[in-house]
Amino acid sequence: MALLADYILTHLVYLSILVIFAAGVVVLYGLAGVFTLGHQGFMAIGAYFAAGIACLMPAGGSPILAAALLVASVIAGVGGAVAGGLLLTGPSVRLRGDYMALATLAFAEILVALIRNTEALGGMRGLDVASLLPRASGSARLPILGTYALASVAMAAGAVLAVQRLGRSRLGIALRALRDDELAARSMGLENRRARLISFTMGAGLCGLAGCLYAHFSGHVSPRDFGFVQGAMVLLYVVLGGSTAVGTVCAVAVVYFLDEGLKLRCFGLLTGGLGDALVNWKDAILAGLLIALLAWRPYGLLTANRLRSEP
Amino acid sequence: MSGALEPERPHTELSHEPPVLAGSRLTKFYGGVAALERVSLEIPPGEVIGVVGANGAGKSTLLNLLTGAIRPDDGEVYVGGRPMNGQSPAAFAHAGVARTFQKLRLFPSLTILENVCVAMPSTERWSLRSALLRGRSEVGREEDERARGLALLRLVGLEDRAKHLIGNLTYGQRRLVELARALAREASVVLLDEPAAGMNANEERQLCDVLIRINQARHLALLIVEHRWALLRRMAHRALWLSDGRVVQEGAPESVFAAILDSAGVITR
Amino acid sequence: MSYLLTQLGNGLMLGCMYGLIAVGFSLVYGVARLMNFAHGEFFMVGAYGALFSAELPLWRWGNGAGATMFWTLVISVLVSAASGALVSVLVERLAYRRIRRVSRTATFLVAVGASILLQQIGFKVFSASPRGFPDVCTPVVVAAPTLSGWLQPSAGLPCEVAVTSQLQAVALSPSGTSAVTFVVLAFAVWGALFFVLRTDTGLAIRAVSIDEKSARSVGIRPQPAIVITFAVGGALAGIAGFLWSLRYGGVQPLMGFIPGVKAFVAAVIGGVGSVTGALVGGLLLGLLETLSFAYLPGEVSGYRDAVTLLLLLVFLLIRPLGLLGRQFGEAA
Amino acid sequence: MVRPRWKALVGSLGFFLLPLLGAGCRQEQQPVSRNEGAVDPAGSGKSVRLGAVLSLTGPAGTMGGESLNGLKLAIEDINARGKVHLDLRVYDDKTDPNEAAKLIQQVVQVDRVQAIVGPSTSPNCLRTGRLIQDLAVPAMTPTATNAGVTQSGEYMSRVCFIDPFQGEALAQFARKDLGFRSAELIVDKANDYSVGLADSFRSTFKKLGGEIVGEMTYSTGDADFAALIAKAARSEAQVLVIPGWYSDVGLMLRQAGRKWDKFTLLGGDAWDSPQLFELSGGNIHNAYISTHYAVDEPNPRVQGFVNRYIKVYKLKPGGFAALGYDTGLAFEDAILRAKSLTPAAIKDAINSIRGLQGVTGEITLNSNRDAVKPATIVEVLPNGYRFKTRISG
Repeated sequence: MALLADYILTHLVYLSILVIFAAGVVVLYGLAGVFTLGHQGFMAIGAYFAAGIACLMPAGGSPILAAALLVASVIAGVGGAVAGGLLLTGPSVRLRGDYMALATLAFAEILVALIRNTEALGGMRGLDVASLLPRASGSARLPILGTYALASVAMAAGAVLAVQRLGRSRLGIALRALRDDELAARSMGLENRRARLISFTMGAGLCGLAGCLYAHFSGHVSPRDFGFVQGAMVLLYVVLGGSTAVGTVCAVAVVYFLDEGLKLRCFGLLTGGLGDALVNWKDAILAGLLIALLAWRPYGLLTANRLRSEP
Repeated sequence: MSGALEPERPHTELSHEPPVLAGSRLTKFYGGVAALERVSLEIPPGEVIGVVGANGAGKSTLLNLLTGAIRPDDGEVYVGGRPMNGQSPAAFAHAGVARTFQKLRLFPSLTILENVCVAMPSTERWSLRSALLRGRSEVGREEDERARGLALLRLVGLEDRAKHLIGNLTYGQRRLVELARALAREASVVLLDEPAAGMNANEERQLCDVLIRINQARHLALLIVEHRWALLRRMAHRALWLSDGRVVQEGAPESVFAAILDSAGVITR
Repeated sequence: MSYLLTQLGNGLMLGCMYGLIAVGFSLVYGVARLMNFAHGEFFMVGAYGALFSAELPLWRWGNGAGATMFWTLVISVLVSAASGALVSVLVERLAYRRIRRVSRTATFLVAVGASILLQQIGFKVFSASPRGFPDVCTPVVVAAPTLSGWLQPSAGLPCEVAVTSQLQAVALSPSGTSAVTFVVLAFAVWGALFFVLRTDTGLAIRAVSIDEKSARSVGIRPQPAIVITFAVGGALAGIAGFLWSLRYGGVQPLMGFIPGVKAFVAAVIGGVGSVTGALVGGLLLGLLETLSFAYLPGEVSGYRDAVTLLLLLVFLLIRPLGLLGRQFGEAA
Repeated sequence: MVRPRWKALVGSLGFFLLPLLGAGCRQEQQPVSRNEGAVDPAGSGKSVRLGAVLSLTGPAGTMGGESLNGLKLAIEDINARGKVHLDLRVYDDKTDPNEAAKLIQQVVQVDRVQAIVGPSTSPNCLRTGRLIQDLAVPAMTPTATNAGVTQSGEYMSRVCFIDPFQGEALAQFARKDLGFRSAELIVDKANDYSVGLADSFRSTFKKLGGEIVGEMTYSTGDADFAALIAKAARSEAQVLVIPGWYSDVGLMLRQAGRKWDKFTLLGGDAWDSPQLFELSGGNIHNAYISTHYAVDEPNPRVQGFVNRYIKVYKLKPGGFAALGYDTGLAFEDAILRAKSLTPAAIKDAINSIRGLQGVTGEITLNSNRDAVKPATIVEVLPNGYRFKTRISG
């Protein structure tokens, strides 16, 4: 049974990192109303800052130094991502809808292309992240993995709660008003410059945090992890989740369940030919299913179609 | 309220402070076509002024200019006597101008109560800390806003639907929500763009009652762009006839209406 | 001197291919306000269509090698255009039609989903391993006295001048494929321009893209126009797929993604919605990439992808309409 | 309708736990638990569950595919001999390092294998090295030659030689046998294998008095090499060294046409695939590569393997097929000597493989768990390979 617990805990950590990343996108897309395709760029900044600071660790460094570096790497990662986010507030005022999507996409792809071509950052092959956290190996694997899982789930829950509270707060309501109809909201006295600044900071910061956790836990970062499709998938979770934090968590769970289910041959129920076919056609089936889900509920699985809320 | 819509003009004497909202020689071109040409008007506090005219006469353009939605090509807009030279709609709102829209523009993702409360003037600046931590003062302010919001909804008779989303309301009810949102601004003047459009008879009477009560209770000035003269006859102190972007006639509603009928060759007496 | 000419030739050809794909993007965005991310896969489907038609030994009409090559090429172009158009229309019908009017973000995500779905189907149907494109055109040497005199091939670099009578195009390349590619490209580009700018259907498509409501009011039914646009866009992408695999030789299910993104950048730079803009954007991109590789030192040339995207960002910020684009009304 | 709030969250919690619990019920169906050896039904041999995580699709598709064919052939022979029974599960990581990491975790923790074959490519091995070490399950890669692969820990081993040795052999061959003084390097900067091999060739070639006149880079999966070909055509080097994968090199050679006729071409073992000929359209002349064995070697063991492979798969086996076969032999040898069938015991047995006679020569694992073997240089013909020489370590 121990092996299975190991499998579950590892996936729990990756799931929590995905939820934190999605929470960031909920703030950017759900609250600030930015049609973002570049949020994977913020995660990349977080991950590479964390990796960069982690490798300052001397070989035999003491655990206190490791803890200090860990905190420094998270602060640097989140700070870098927030700086990236603020960079985008400028164009976000002038560009609308599709063009803002293109600008964010270009931002993320430029970032990844630069990483791909600088040898110092490991180029396309990526960087190994020096392990500041004790490595989960040998006999102590399960307890260490357990603490990581607990910590990451706690952080994910904290992120979701924070975004939920932001959404409920007066700032959140103002943001959503500005997103629904900017002229009407501004005619009611809502100033969008400051609101945009705050929401970009929080959104990009959460994506950067997800990047830091990913770097430290997986031990390796490469441009391949922050590609365009990963970003689009997270935006899909947010759209299916009706642009709310809680809804997005449901969407992440549903899609993850489908993905794992198909990969594990429907949890061992379909061994043999059908099981193999399922595994082979996993991605095709998943893509087809997601298109169907979107066509059926374009504003989120749980919101009726007539309650149109679209940036 | 008695059944028939008989003329019953509110008797507020017109004080001599600076006009709550004024426009002098307002001009706006759309690709060579003069949507509005040298239109001037002043709205003293507490006065109800009706603007009438054919579609495309520039009524909505005038309203957009007076609320900062669009910038004039020439002329100046003054709010409470201060020039607003091209400021943002939010600045107009803070200076005391509220409005509704010809095409309904409510916030679909917010509940009805949130739609109203979002417009309430708030002095303190937003910060992430206050949004997330929400100390006692923050919660207190929210309670107070909610109470005021519910009061406004009670005023328009929609208090029981506070938690609902826009999708569940009839067109007339949505119009009333938009009015409540404008009133939530606690502005000195409210500009209404065809508020009664799409309303049935009793909804329209309800709207009239609300407007009259607000005008008298809060000494609130109103500018109403409307085709239904009956409503203006009941409420407006003055009327303005716009045609092809120019002011044709201004004065008591009855005289303006009579002039319109004369020009259209209709024998009135 | 001939090194510059060769690289210019390379850049021109790459640019034309990006341009052909970009035309499809621009037309579809113009008419349906839809960022069709699955467009790269129509390019891939066209390549496979051409691959199967080129491998068929049936086209042995006529006797000489020239005749065989000619017929194989013609059939391949037709098959690649048809397969690209067919898949494009299918995707519009199944994935986009209903969702398009409902939500912009969902439409975009459906496009990404369709792209992944087509790639996966490609993996299963066409087998995952890359396949070599048969060398269809044996080197064709047609020299016109006037031009060859002017172009003295420099010492050591064997070069061949292929000149066709109708089109005075100079393609300096050792093998015939470049010459043939250039000719087919020229016809495809000319065909695209002619269709959109000169024919009535082209006029209807442009009308719908400028303002669907007014187009509808003068009796143009937007839905057929949109279907035709998808078909034409898909056909052009299919032809580009065929030419790409003819020139670069490899055909594999993921080949459509990178050229698709590059063509997307070209469409935006050129000005989304305008055919000439897409072509100009494509040429600009192709030349920029090739020349930056040719003249920048080894390590720096790796940054050309970043440079291309920087160009896109600059255009978006300063001139979102692109070089030749124009303002778009609200979504239909 | 009030906005959905808590009923959604409760619903999702159900979904949340299902994928993870579900994996549990799969666990119960596995009768055989990991550590005690089960008696093989056919005879007295020990039965071991083997997980193969190879690149069957993507740019390194034939590298994984061919080595899998060789491995299956070896397992048939081994199971027929009856001393050991190998039960193989195969997974395709699509030449993507992240997919390889996920599959290794799944194959160890869900399929409960006792040893892993793979990953196929150097980038995938480097990405999963630490994970394999943490999971404590022995992994033997048939084809990854980058030097850093086995440095991740004692659980990672291989049956092929390593790039530093292969680069040295190529440099010696170019400098001494062919007598070249100047070379141009064309490196795939997105691939550790290519960068590693180029580094060792560069250092050895310079040590032997040769000169690197220029270097150019491309990325795995590029299709348009026109600009690169024209730029290389201007180089005064005598030999072009292209340590890339067959999928890119094939397109490069096809597009080069006759522009590169004046050069001799040198490549590494990643050229060695039937796809190279299809992709390049036979447009290869005057090219040599270092690889693991030569198809036309007179040695009876080699010819026996080649004939059986052609009979079963109707294709001439390349270097990767031979390595796949030898990986099978290596596992058989290790399992027979292993004290028990626990992953740790199998790991120790693998690390002490000495003098195993395989198709690609005698396999001895050194302290780094790399195979110390000679490199075979073969000449690349438009449709096959011909033995040229052998350079030992």
